[in-house]
Formats: sequence, structure tokens, C-alpha cells
Amino acid sequence: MSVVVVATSASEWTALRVVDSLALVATATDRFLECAPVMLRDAVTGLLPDPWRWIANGLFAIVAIFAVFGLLFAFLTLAERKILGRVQNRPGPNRAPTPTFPFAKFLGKIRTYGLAQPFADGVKALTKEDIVPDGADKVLHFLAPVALLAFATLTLVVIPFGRNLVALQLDAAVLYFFAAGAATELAVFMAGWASRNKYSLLAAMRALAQLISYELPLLLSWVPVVMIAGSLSTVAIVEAQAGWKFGFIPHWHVLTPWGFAGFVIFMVAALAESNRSPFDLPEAESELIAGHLTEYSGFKYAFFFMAEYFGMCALSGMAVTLFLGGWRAPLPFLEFIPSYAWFGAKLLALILGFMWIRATFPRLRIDQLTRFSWKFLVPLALINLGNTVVWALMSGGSPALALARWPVCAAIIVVPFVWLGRAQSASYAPRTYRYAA
Amino acid sequence: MSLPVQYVWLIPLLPLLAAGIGAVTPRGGVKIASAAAIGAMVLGFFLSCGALATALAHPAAHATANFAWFDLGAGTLRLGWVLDPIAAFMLVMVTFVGALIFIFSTGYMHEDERAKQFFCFLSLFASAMLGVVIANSLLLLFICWELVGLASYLLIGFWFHKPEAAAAAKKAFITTRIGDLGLLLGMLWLYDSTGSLLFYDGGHGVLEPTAVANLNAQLVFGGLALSTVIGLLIFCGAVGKSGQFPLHVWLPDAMEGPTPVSALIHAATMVAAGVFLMARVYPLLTPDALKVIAFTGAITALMGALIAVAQNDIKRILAFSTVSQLGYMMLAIGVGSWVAAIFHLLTHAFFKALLFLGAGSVIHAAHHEQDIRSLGGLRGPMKVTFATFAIGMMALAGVPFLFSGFWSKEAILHAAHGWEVSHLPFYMGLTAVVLTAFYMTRLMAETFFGKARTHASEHAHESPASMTIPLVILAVCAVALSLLAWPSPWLQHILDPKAHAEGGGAGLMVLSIVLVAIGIGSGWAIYGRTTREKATSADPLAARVPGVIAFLGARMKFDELYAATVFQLNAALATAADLLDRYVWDAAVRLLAQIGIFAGLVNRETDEDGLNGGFDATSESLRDTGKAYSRAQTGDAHGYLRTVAIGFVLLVLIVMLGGRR
Amino acid sequence: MILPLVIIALLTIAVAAIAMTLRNLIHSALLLIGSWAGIAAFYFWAGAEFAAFAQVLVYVGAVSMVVLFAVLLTRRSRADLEVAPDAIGRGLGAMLAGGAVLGVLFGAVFATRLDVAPTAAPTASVRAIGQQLMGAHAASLLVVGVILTVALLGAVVIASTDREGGKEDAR
Amino acid sequence: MSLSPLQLCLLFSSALFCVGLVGALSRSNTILVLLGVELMLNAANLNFIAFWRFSPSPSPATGVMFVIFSIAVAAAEAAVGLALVIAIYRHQKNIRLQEANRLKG
Repeated sequence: MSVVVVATSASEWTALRVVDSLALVATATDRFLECAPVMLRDAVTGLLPDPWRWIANGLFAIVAIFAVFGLLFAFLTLAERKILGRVQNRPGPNRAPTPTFPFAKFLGKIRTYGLAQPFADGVKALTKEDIVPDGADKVLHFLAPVALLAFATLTLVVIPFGRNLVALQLDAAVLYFFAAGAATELAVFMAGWASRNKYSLLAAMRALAQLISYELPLLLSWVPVVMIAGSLSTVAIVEAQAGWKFGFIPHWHVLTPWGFAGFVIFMVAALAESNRSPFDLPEAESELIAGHLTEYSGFKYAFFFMAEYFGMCALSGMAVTLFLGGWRAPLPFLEFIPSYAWFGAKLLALILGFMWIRATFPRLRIDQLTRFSWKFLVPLALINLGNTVVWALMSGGSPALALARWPVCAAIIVVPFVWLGRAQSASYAPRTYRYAA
Repeated sequence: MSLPVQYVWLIPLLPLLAAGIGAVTPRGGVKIASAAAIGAMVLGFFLSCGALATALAHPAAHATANFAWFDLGAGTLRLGWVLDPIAAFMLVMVTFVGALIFIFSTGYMHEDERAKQFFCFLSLFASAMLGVVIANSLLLLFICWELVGLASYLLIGFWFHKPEAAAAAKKAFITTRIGDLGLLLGMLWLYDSTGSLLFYDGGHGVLEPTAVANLNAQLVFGGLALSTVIGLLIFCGAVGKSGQFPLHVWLPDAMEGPTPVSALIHAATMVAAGVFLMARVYPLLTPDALKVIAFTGAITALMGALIAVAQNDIKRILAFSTVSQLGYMMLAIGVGSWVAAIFHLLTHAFFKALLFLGAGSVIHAAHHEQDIRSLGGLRGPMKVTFATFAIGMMALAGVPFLFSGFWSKEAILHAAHGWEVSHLPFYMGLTAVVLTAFYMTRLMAETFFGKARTHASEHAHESPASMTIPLVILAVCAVALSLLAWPSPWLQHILDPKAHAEGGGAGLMVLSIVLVAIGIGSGWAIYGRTTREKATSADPLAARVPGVIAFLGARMKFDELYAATVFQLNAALATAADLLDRYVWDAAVRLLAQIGIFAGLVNRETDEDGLNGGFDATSESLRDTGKAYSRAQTGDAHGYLRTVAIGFVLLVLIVMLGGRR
Repeated sequence: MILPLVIIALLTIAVAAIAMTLRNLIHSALLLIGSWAGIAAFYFWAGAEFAAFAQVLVYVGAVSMVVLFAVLLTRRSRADLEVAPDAIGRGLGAMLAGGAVLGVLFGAVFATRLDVAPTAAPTASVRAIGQQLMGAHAASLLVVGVILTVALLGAVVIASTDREGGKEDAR
Repeated sequence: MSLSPLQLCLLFSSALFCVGLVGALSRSNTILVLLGVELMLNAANLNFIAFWRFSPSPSPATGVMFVIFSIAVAAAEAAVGLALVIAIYRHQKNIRLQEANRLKG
């Protein structure tokens, strides 16, 4: 899937440093499936002389990420449409082209059950006319989708997809992830401004307001994890969640009061950051025009879509890494399943959750949206920060103290949750229209 | 359940927090303020019970927690708090009575739009009073003492739109300040001679034998021991605060405040602070000082009782009765039985609070009619108030055996009887016993018996439960506190383990029972058998001895006396000072001024030509320079930045070409 | 080792220079953001990855947004679209002053004997930085926190329209 | 003459500083002036990192510390500066720096 990078000493790496992975295979579990990606990588890059190998490794990682997540994107769109269809009691896309092969007529028509839909969509997007509005800023108009996709892809680089499967092992990987993620705002702005369309621009500013608002709870929600794990490195954070208590309860952060609260806040903010329903105001296609995407068509539009799905995958992957134990198996006897399979399963579960939420919840108004972030999520995230401090302080002492921290920390987060929720629930009520029936 | 001394400070802190809450709640937040105040007092009561448990476990020990406040030159000023039985009993009493009075206030004040401030002030007062009780440093005690005075001022003047209330508040504040001056002087002198203000400090405190012996050994003017002088100065403070003769004049006027205030501050707690102070510093008091205290107390007791006979305002009567009872307590301290004083303080706090709250209930029901001549016949409509008031009255009058007042008064009389120096205070006390029973009977008869004499008392009906329940509880306590006396040496042992217990004299007890019977009997004979017909009809006693009653009714003309003496003296002094100022000093100043003017005249000639010219020229050139420089103030930010850049280049060039070493 | 530095430096300087000459404000701002990213790349090259990510997070993520919002909020005026009358003179003055500063700085760099570079690059792991921040520099951290808070409040106060002042403004 | 990496870094930062300076001096748009100042600040930060990287330093993270604090302060500066720009705009309906000279002498 991607390249192994483990520096000989974490402090002494330079960009895209890759170390010979043979030494690592011995330390990792030596099952074939577990090592298969690394061995594949070594089989390919081993053909090159040593000084060039890091470039090859990097290219391999890029190709792997694009291949895997490109395919994932394709089938996720299909999955989303299917799931939405099932929820809304309709079949969803099921008539994608059924190919016939002229040279093998005996095969007849092959039914694909709609599985070919993404490819059909791709062909359609590629063949549509690429319209650039007159008077648009042509360069930026072109750059915006490219930049968005580039930033979204960059975030994928530091996620450990499995044991020894991380494209770039950084000391400050989490910071890198969110620094790259913050840059997507620029692309949104570029798209809105370059379209030379006042609605696009307005929508872009609104999208920016939303992204900036939710950046804060998103950032604050993972700080507790960093505090507890004592590192900003994704690999180290996964390492910190290793092992099982009593042999069957994994040490995942989500299974602590602060971790659970952080996870929920993270996921809500992630929904907003990736413009997913119920926070999909920037491109609410059914009530506002498509926002900053209004003037885009064809493959540029597909790029935006791809970037959205990449971002969703990246944020879900980060959530898995930070809170759900990364690629680790939930139970000891399940470890025989390769680590990347576990990661993929958790990732897909989260993404399906995103889709479920999209199918279930109504959309918020913009004022409700920003209020929800500033008055609810941010205070809760800050309280959770203090909560984690309490947790850490109480875990050093006696067993009784260690037991007492569970109710204490749960109370610290639940009480403000209830209180803030009660205080604000009125403002999320449906608006009453005075003159409408 | 016991509270270690290290945490005793929590008890005053709670009402202080409640006061803070009361201060910041919005105008309408009476509920919040009152709930905070009552909650703080109830919680404080439980904590105080814990403190009492701690204190009773080691009655002889003065558990202290001292800390350094700040460094003062070479020495360190230290504060602290102390937990011993006397403090613990006071804590329990203040919090318990306070809580009940707070509850009573919710009913009494609920129509007042400033009730929120009222609870804030009450809490502030309670906090300061509890601070006085637990203080282990004369300085800390003084701080809280003054805070108590402030709260009292605020509460007496609570209805400041009434001119009398405002005047009474000022009077109370200033009169007590006169006494506090003595206390301050005593405190400074004490610090000067001992270097400490802590009461108990592991052998170094001012109340501990080393320091006391040291103070006793030093003689000042007239052969008096230093401790006598300091003790009397401190006593000045107690005189002011406890309304002793001759500074008692503020206390009856203080009844202008709301009735719960009168009950809490001017009957139960604050005025008792003086007695408490004297009991606290008792080890410091020499026999000479005690003589003064005993006679002051006796005079106050008799005088208060005499004046009370001729008053008509229900609260005034109770106020003078308070003065009288405080005199009893001082008498007890003077004759050496501070335990009896504290005992009487405790019982008095309960039954006097009860009486005041009962009076408040009556006043509340009768639409703020306070004149007993206009009341009457309230026995029927206000059954609970009547019953509880009667219990309070009997406790105050000293009806035997069942009521706590009897036992505490008995203890005092017994101690006075045993005083070797003089029996005069004892006889004055006995007289006061008769008078007390007499005027309380009069009060009962006028208020509750007979028939309603005005519209207001006709339509009186029982007060709400928030007012009657505290009355009932206090009434139960007024009876139950007898138990403190019952195993007679018990309280004595707890409070003062060193003193030996004396058996009660049966003869003395019989005598006082007889005296009480005479008082009540004569009172009933004059006022009870034939009740008053109209509000305006003449007082039966005044008809017989009009001169005496008029003199007493005018409060023995003390206010007039002060107006004629102290105020006149003050005015004369002011006039003299004014004259001195106007003619002597002013003349001198004017002479100097004339000299100055002459010198100025001489100076000006040289100045204008010589110096002035120079200054003018300098100023002109300064102004021109300023104008020139202000032209550089172009408002062009680019220009500034450019200048900075060029300056930077020049600097670097200078450093690099010329400055290299 | 040197080659990436040269590439980064040239790109950054070129981007910044173009940004400073463009007439289109949005393009200028975006290019400047690019040059900030270039500076982050330099930090990365030098091994200060934490500083690099902080630079990206703060400048590319946050300051850029403020700049863009400010540009859009102040875009209406005609005067800003015209070339100022004194543009040429000011530009010349700026070039002169800038050139002088550049010359002086280059001269200083060339003339100064600098210490020989140590063979091993210093390490500043995130953990070490965190410990320094919370240990030796805790007071500075607090002060910076206060500064940021005050600056935020100050910015809000300065930029917000007060209702009473509105009339005076309309005058 | 061969350049050491440190010297290259210093030249880089000097050049960037001068670009910022020229920008700040020549542009009339207050936002661009502010951005020029911001660029100069960044150039200064470059020096901290360069010296930290290439010369012996007393403590391992000193240069990075400087830069982190400097970035934080620069963020504050940008926020206040741009708020000021908006205030200027509201006052004089444009953001020409030359016209913001009411307080001149």
C-alpha cells in the first residue's frame, strides 16, 4: 500500500528519508500477509541503485495512495448513492453500462449491478465541456481544484495505514496533518473568488467562516490525545494505544471519558470541515446553488468531489489513528488479520457513519452552525482539555484514585454537556414563520 | 463529626461568600440572596457544632492556628484563630440564632424592595461577628469588631429615608467609635509592651501567664499596673459596643432599624461582643480593673431597668432591658465570674432574640404600630406569638426553675453575693430583678391583654410560618438552655476548668424567687387587673409618681445631659479653635504674606528684566524648534519607514567601517 | 544539501518579489502566502519541522484568511484602483532605500567571519520543544498567550462598528 | 569565493527582507504595506533558524523557540494591523496609506 518509513532515530530524519526496511521485517510480525505490502515495495524499488531508492520509494507511496484512495473514492460515491437510495426507499444507481465484448460474444451481456457506475461517471466528467466563465481569473480558476486536491492528498501522507505502513514518518505528524488541512481553506477561497460570480464569492466566504469556526474544536479535540500519548507522531500515538487491559479491553483512547468526548467533538468538527451534511452549507445543492462550485463543470468539478472524499477519508483516518487505536486489532486473538485490514475496516465504518448521518439529519442554518461551534463545541473541547489534565493527574496515584477518575472525568464532561445543551437547545428549534401557514 | 481548628475559618467565610453573592445578585434577586444567606448560616451551624465537638473533647486546650500576616520592620504581625469552649459556644449560638433570624427576615422583609441588600448586610454582619468570636489576635478581633460596627451602621440606617433612622445610625456609629478609640489605644499599648497581639501562642501569647505576669509587674502613673490600664482601655471598647453606662445612649435609638436587626445585632450577638471581649481577655484584668467593670455593670443594670419601666415603645422597652441585662453580664465579669457572664450571654441571646422577634411579629401584624398603649388584646388573634412571647418574658423576668434566664441570672447574683469587695452591686442587681419582672409584666399586659385599642391591633392576625417557626424554635431553646445549668458545675468545668465549683445557695435562690414574684405581682396589680381602656388614657403609675416617670420616660435625660455638656464643650472648643485660627494664626500668616509681597516687589524688578527676558527667549526658541521638528511629522508612513531604512544603512556603515576593532 | 536551499530561496524570493509588484491585490496576497509556504519549506530543510508546521498553520492557515477577508472588506474604493500620483517617485525612493539596505546587508554577510558550521545538525524534537516551552519558557508562553488574547480583543474592538459612533462616521 | 550554507541562508534572508522593505515602501495599499512588514519579520525569523542550524548554540532549541514566539507575536500583529486597516477604510473610504495623515504636524 505504501512505503515503510522508520527512521533509525526519530530525530535524525530529513525529508522523505527512507530506511532499508529489511531490518524492520524481523521486528514486525513475520506473517506473509502482514508483510506483503512492504515486500512488494521492496521488490519494486530494489531494482534501483541505492542513491535513487528514496525517490523510488516516494513515488511508490504516491502511486499507492492515489491508486488506493482513487479507487476508494470511486466506490464510495457509488456506496453513498446506493445507501442514500436505500434509506430513501429507492434502488439507487443500478443501470451502469453493461459491457459487451465484441470479440467474445459468448459471454453475452455482463451484469455489473451498478458497480460500473463510477467509471461511467468518470467518463462523463472527462467528456463534459470545461466551462470557464468570461472574466474569471483563469489561472486561479484552474488552480483552485488542483490545490484543493493536492492539500487533501498531502494530509493522507502521515496516516499509518498499517504496521510499518506510513508514507512519511514525522516527529510532528499530527501538526503537519492539520497544517496541510488548514491550507484547503485557501483553495476554497480561490474557487469562490476566481469564478467572478458574486454568489460564488459569498458562498466561499460563508464556507470559510464555517471552516475557520470548526477548525478550532477540531484542533482542540485532539490535543488531549497528544497530552496523554506524549507525542505528536502518529506512529507513537498508535503505539500508545497498544495492549489490552484484562486481556480483552483495548487501550484505545475512545474508551476513556475524555477520549470519547474528544472523539465525538472531533467527528462533529470533521463533518463540518469536510462539508458533509448536516453541515454542508457551502454547497447545499438543494437550497443554495452549489456555492463556490457553481462555475465549475466537468473534470474540475470531479476534482472538487474527489478532494471532498479524500478529505473525509483523511479525517476519518486521523480519527481512527487518534482515538480508535489505529491499525490495532480490537481483541488479542484477532491479531492474525493483517493490520491494514483493521485500519480499512475502521475507516470504512466511520465513513459509512458519515453517510448514515447525511441520510438522517436535516441541514443547519448558518447562524445555528457557527453558534454551535463557538458556543458549544469550543467550550466543551476546552473543558475536555482540563478534564484530560485531571485524568492524567489522577492516574499516577493509588488504585482507588485510578478507579475514581472514571466517574470524576465522566462527570466533568457530561455535566457541562448537559448544561450547555439545555441552555442552547432552544436556539436550534425550527424557525417559526409568522406569515406562512 | 468534629472540625479541626485549622478549618474554623470556614465558618465566617461562608456568610462572607453569601454576602458577596448578595452583593452581586441583581436587584430582584431576593430569593438568591436570602437562600445564600440562610444556607451559609445553616451550614455554618453544622460546622460550628463540629467545632464545639472538637472543643469539648479538650476543654482546657486553646487550640490555635496562627499565621504571619506581614512583616513589620523587625517584627512579624501575626494573626490567627482560636478554638476553645467559649468560642465554640459562641459560634453555635451566633449561627443558630442567626439562621433563625434570617429565616424570620424572609417573612418580615418580603415586602421591602431592598430586601436583597438587607440579606447582604446581614450576612456581612454574621461573618464579621463570627470573625470576632474565633479571632486569636486582638488585631484580627479589632478588624472584625469594626466590620461589625459597619454592618450595624448599615442595618440601623437601612431605612435611611426616615430621618430618625439615619440619625440613629450615625449616633450608634459615632458613640461606639468613642469606645473603640480606647480599644485601639489599649491594643497599641499592648503591642508596644509585649510585641504580640496573639491571645494564645504556645506560651508567648498576651493572655498566657508569662505576658500577664510581665504586664502586672510594670507600673505606670499613679501606681497602677500596666495591665490595669490596658484592661480598662479595652473595657472602653466593650462599654461602647455593649451599651454600658455612660455610652448606652445609642442602643435604644438603634431600634430604628428593622426588627430582625434589633434581634440579631442589638440583642443577641453584637452587643454581647463586648461581654465576650471582656471574657476573652479576662486573664489580663487585674482586681482594680474588675472593680470598675463591676460597678459599671451594676449601674448599667439598674439604670436600664429603671428607664425600661417608663417606656412605651415595645422595642424601646426591650432595648433598655437589653442594656440592663448587658449590665448584668458585665457585673458578672467584674465580680470574677466570667463563666456566669457567658452563660447569661448565651441564654439571653436566645430569649432576647425570641422577644425581639415576637415584637417584630406583633409590629408586622399591627402594621408597624410600636406603641404598647395603642396595641392590646393581641392574645386572641396571635396565639403562637403570644405563647412564645410569654415564654421569652418569663425567661427574662427569671421565673424559676423552668426557664433558662432564671438559672443564668441566679449564677450572676450568686457570684455578686460572693464578691469580697463590696455588696453594693449585689443589691443593685436585686433591685434590677424586681424591676425587670415588673416592666416585662407591664409589657405583656399592655400588649396582649385587655382589648384592642386601635384599628391596627383589631385587625391583627398571626404572622406567616416563616416568622412563627423561628419563634417556636427559639422558645423551645429558651427553656431547654436550662439544661446547661442543670448539672451545675458542668458549664463551669468546660469553660474554666481551673476554677472550683461552688454549690448554689438555697437561701439566695429563695430570695430571688420572692423578688421576681413581687415584681410580677405588682406589675399585674397595676397593669393587668384593670387593663387600659383607650390608647390615650393615662398610665396608672405615671398618675401616682408623675415626676419620676417623666424623668425615666425621658431616659434619665442622658441625651439632654450630653447635649448640655459634651456637645456644648465641643462647640466651645470649636469656637475657641476658630478664634485662635482666625486671629492668631491668620494674623501670623498675613504678616508673613506681607513680607512675602514686599520681597516679591523687590524681586520683580530684577526678575522681569534679567531672568524673565532670558526665559522668554528660551521659550521662543523652543517653540520655534518644536515647529520645525513638527514639520518632520508628515503623517507619511512611507517616509518614516524610508528614514528608518536609511538610518539603518548609515548605522551599519558606521559600525562596519569605523567601529571595527 | 545546498541545492534544495538554493531552489527554495530563489523560488521564495521570486514569488515575494512578484507579489510586491502585482496590481491585483488578491494575486499579491496569494503569492505572498506562497512565499510564506516557501519560508516554511526552508524551516523544514533546516530541520526545524515544528517551526515549519507552525508557520504553515499560522500563516497559510490563519493570517492568510485574515488578509483575504481584509482585502475583500476594503475592495470598493476607487482610489485604490487608480495609480497614485506619486507612485513613480515613491517607487524609485523605495528601490534606492531597499537597494542600499540590500547592499549593506550583503556586504555585512560577506565581510563577517562566521563560525564554522558544526558537523551535526542540532536536534529539536517536538518533545524537547514542548519541555522547553513548559519549563524554561513558561513565563514567555503565558505572556504570549496574554498578548494574543489582548490582540484578539483589540482587533475586535478596533474593527467593530459602534452604534453611537456610526452617526459621527456618516458625517 | 565559496559560500558556506550559513552565508547562503543569510543572503536569502537579507534578500527577502529587502523585498519586503521595497514592497512596504513602494505600495500605497495599506494591506500590502502590512504584508511587506510581515515579510520582513519572516526574513528575521529565517536568521534565527539559520544560526540555530549552523552554529553552536547554548541550548538545543533556542532558535526554534525564538521563531515560535515570533510567529505568535506576528499573528497578533497581523490581526491588529488588519483591524486597523479596516478602521482606516471605514474612516476615509479607501486604504491609501498616504492619505492616513490626519495627525501630521
